[in-house]
Amino acid sequence: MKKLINAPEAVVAEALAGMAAAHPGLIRVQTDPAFVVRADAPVRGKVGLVSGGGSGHEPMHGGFVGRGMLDAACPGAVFTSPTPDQMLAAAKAVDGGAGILFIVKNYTGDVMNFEMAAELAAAEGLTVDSVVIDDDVAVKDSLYTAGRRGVATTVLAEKICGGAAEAGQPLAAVADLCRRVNANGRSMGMALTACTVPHAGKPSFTLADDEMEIGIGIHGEPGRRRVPLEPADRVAEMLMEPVIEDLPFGAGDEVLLFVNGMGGTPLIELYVLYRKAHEIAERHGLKVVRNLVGSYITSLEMAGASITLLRLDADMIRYWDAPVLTPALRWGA
Amino acid sequence: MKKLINAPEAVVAEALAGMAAAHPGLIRVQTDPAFVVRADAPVRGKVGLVSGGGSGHEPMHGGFVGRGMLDAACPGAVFTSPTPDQMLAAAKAVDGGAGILFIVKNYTGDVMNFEMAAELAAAEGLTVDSVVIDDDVAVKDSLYTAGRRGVATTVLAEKICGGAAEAGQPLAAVADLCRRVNANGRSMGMALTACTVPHAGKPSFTLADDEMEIGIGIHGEPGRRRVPLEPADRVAEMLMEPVIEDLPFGAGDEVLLFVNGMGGTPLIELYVLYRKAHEIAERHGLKVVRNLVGSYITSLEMAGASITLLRLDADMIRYWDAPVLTPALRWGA
Amino acid sequence: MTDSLDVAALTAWLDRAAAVLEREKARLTELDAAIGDSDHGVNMARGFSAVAAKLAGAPPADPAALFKTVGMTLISTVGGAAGPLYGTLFLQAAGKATGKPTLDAPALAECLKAGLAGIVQRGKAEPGDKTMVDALGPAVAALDAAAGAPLPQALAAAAAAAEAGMAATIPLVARKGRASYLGERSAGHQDPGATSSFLLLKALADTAAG
Amino acid sequence: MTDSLDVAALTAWLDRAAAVLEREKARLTELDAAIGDSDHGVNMARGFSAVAAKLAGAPPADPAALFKTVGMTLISTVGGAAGPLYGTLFLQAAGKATGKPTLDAPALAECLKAGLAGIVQRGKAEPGDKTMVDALGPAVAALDAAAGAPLPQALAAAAAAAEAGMAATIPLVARKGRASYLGERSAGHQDPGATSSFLLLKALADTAAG
Ligand SMILES: Nc1ncnc2c1ncn2[C@@H]1O[C@H](COP(=O)(O)OP(=O)(O)O)[C@@H](O)[C@H]1O
Ligand SMILES: Nc1ncnc2c1ncn2[C@@H]1O[C@H](COP(=O)(O)OP(=O)(O)O)[C@@H](O)[C@H]1O
Ligand SMILES: [Mg+2]
Ligand SMILES: [Mg+2]
Ligand SMILES: [Mg+2]
Ligand SMILES: [Mg+2]
Repeated sequence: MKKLINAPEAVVAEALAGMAAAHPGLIRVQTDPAFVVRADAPVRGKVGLVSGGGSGHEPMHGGFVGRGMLDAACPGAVFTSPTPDQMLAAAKAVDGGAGILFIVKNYTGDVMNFEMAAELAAAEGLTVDSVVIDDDVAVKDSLYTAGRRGVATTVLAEKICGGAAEAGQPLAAVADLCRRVNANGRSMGMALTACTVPHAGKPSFTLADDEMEIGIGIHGEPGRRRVPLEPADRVAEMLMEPVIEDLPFGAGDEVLLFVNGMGGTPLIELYVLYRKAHEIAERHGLKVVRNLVGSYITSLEMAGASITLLRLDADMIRYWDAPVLTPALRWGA
Repeated sequence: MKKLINAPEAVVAEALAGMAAAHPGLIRVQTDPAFVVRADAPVRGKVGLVSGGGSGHEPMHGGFVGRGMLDAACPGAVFTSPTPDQMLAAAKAVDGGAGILFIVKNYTGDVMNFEMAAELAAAEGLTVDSVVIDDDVAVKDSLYTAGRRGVATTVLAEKICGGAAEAGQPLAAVADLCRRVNANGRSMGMALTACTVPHAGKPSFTLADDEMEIGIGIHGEPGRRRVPLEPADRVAEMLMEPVIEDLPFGAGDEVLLFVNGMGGTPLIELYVLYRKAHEIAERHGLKVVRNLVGSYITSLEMAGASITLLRLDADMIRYWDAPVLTPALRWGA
Repeated sequence: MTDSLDVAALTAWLDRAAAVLEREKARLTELDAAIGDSDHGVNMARGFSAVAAKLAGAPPADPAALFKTVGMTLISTVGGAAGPLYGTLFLQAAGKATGKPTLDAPALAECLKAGLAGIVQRGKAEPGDKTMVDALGPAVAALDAAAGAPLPQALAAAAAAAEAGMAATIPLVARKGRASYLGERSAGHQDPGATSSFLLLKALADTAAG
Repeated sequence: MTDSLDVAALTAWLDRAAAVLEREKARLTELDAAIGDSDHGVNMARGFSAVAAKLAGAPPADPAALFKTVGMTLISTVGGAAGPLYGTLFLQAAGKATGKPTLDAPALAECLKAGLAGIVQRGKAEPGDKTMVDALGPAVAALDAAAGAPLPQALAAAAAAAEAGMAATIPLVARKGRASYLGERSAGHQDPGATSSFLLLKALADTAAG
């Protein structure tokens, strides 16, 4: 295992300390329980946006804390959902009197921990709503399973809802917008290599030099199928096809196209992939009016990428474009 | 070789096409000869900033083209300096009548090609000045060698000079500022893994699982020495020590601390490294008043990092803080 | 050999569980690597070492207080799916233990049954979904059936049932938790949570056996 | 077997060089991987294939025009260190070839000498710095010395000298170009640019030999 770390048990705390040292104007990092909170929290009268999840997906979520995006993020151990006490403490720290929205990625652990936190918060008199993101078309949705995973649409939901909350939208409207983003966002990912959870010390799976894994999530888990390595253009097709086939895209729709790196893939490859993904979107009559290219929701040092399409409405565009000032996403401020 | 590409000979052109598709509002991509130019070039009365170099270092330089930073960037083949005709065409495209500054990383090829371009541009009546960046303390400076390499200080120089040019500073002042940035910036890099040049098809060197390479550059070249793998804190010391020992840092200085990823290193590791680097800087009495953490000057998918310290003066701070609107660096706009 | 467990015995169980989970950390993580995300061993070891430290620092007055401390500690230190589920198990057990200075086999059966019900309510897993429920369900049934027998024997039966349930998860296709993302590819692997459930029950049986 | 080279022969040389460099691309890149950045083979092959295409598309009128086309094409297609250096070589050679319909051994020696001087002026390398100069220098000297001999023999001597110079770069510690960053670690490797210089001269000798 080759990593720039000191010890598996110290990674998360030390990375948080590094973030705190690097971005004192934007965020504060609390410990015991651990969460990242925007420097000026709580913001009076504003809906407090709280997310969180296992670490190893940086910059998500801590890197998205700041003006115009999250009010707080709760980091768990690597690939492990954080705990309810973190979420409760974060909710209290960002409660500006307008209620709290939990943005939760759909994993059993995340959902249960956030559920418990919401119960605890309600018991303490906080108003909390929760939206679960489940955009990964690699996983067949079903009532009888854990359902689709929450992946890259989460980044878009956090930005867009952050814009709406910053603009003073009430909790019900922000939560509704978040559900709309989730309902209109679809993702699919692939990996060229596995990643190594620091504690595990060896890769989660192994791929031969001529193989890739299609339909992976963001936790170093194996995907739906292993196939021979293909050129980037073919990979773009393999990711775009299931995304576009799935509801609700149609010709003429305005979309945001998000090509995301898994952590070990350099930007030059993401642009090669973006080129084709954009072309495919246009071939299907979709209008790519916004986009994002970069490594924003990662899986440690995994080499690979995911593609997300979000069908946009006017609110989504307005709040996507709104200023944001966080360690990892910044514009207009 | 596992990469999200179609063919070695197509990577650079396809990545440029992807950039063009993703950022139509910020940049245009020209072909034959190839260069990336800001969408509104030439800007009348503004010094035109042109840089360039081999590809494989993304987002540098193309990702730094836009308002407040570069006017144009010339991409070569992977790890290969671009050619004078690209630079000449770029210079002409951004000539706003206030002269052109070439920001050149110190490599024999880059220096010679930019020199030829400057000769050609002068012959065509353009006013061109050039500044060579040579900040890599891993390479012993000497009159009898190629000298120090230009590495991560280049990013800082491009941002700071971009701010100055945007503010209407004349060529002599922008060039002088660029020389000051170079004189006050020092970098040192390391690698956990080598990278693979697409055409070569196999890694430039090999490192055992318990080895790392200290003093690497950004071209997949071996470094000064191979040592046993060490924890991140020790790596931070190994990079910071030679940087601080070198002129011109002293206690009380205000510095920018830049922890840069080599392309395959995830952000969580960069923050672990930043934590210690920041601590070391403060231990030496340096005041870290600005910082940058991320993968901005890379070496394909190499896993590794570099650390740069830039001693700041008031101009540098002002122009570092100035708005920038490029694909890869964006704030205040 | 006792017929009921007091706070000291329960503490000994949890200390033993912490040691066992620390020892089996790598194996649990490997099981989780195959069909999950490589963290189950680390999560469980972290949680139970926190439990052991907590119990050592402030010894609880009775089994109910102990179970509550265990549940709260697991919830705030394990995370992931296992944290809320095992946490719920102990919190529900605490309810059933209320007022009892020691727990005999029927009482333990009642605690475990309530704990399992809590897990099912939280996680919505059904038998055969390839989760910890597939180890805990048979264990509860076995303990219930053997509740008349001496405690060590009853707990040994529960542990044996958990072990069988754990092994029976191997051919199953997961329908809950992360492993469900793998669909058919999840078959052929033993469920990590069922494995940790067995380890907990085995530690309990071993403690009772003295 | 001729005693001087006309445009057709020089074009044949460059076609041959393009083929040789394409064939030796991987080896040159491997040499560059060891002490540089793995691109010399690709750069040279790209440049000379562009040269061959250019000459085929618009055959030049005389050797000077040919050399100028070659130099300009190399400068705009090779990049890196080799592009400006080899480009300069041919541009300087063009100057010396001006007005000559064919080039005999003394004329070629003069062209090559001027080309080398251009390279030294651009790159500031001295003999022994472990660069292409270490192959070209001896080649120029040999061609000069053999300029009285029949052309094929003179060029064979130049190629042999280049080969010896190339081999002699192996033990050297680089002081110019990328390899200089390696310091002592550059010793023990053959310089890629010296190797491509030898290949170019060998192709020239082979062309003259018919
Ligand atoms: N819905 C559920 N109901 C019961 N047990 C579950 C459920 N989901 C997951 N589990 C159990 O949790 C185990 C995984 O725990 P762990 O690896 O700690 O959490 P995570 O899956 O969040 O990484 C699985 O092996 C399974 O036994
Ligand atoms: N200053 C110099 N003078 C002469 N030749 C040089 C000089 N620097 C480098 N070279 C030659 O160039 C070769 C490398 O060329 P190439 O790999 O194409 O360029 P780059 O080093 O820019 O990647 C070296 O092997 C060496 O022979
Ligand atoms: Mg987990
Ligand atoms: Mg090169
Ligand atoms: Mg797990
Ligand atoms: Mg080279």
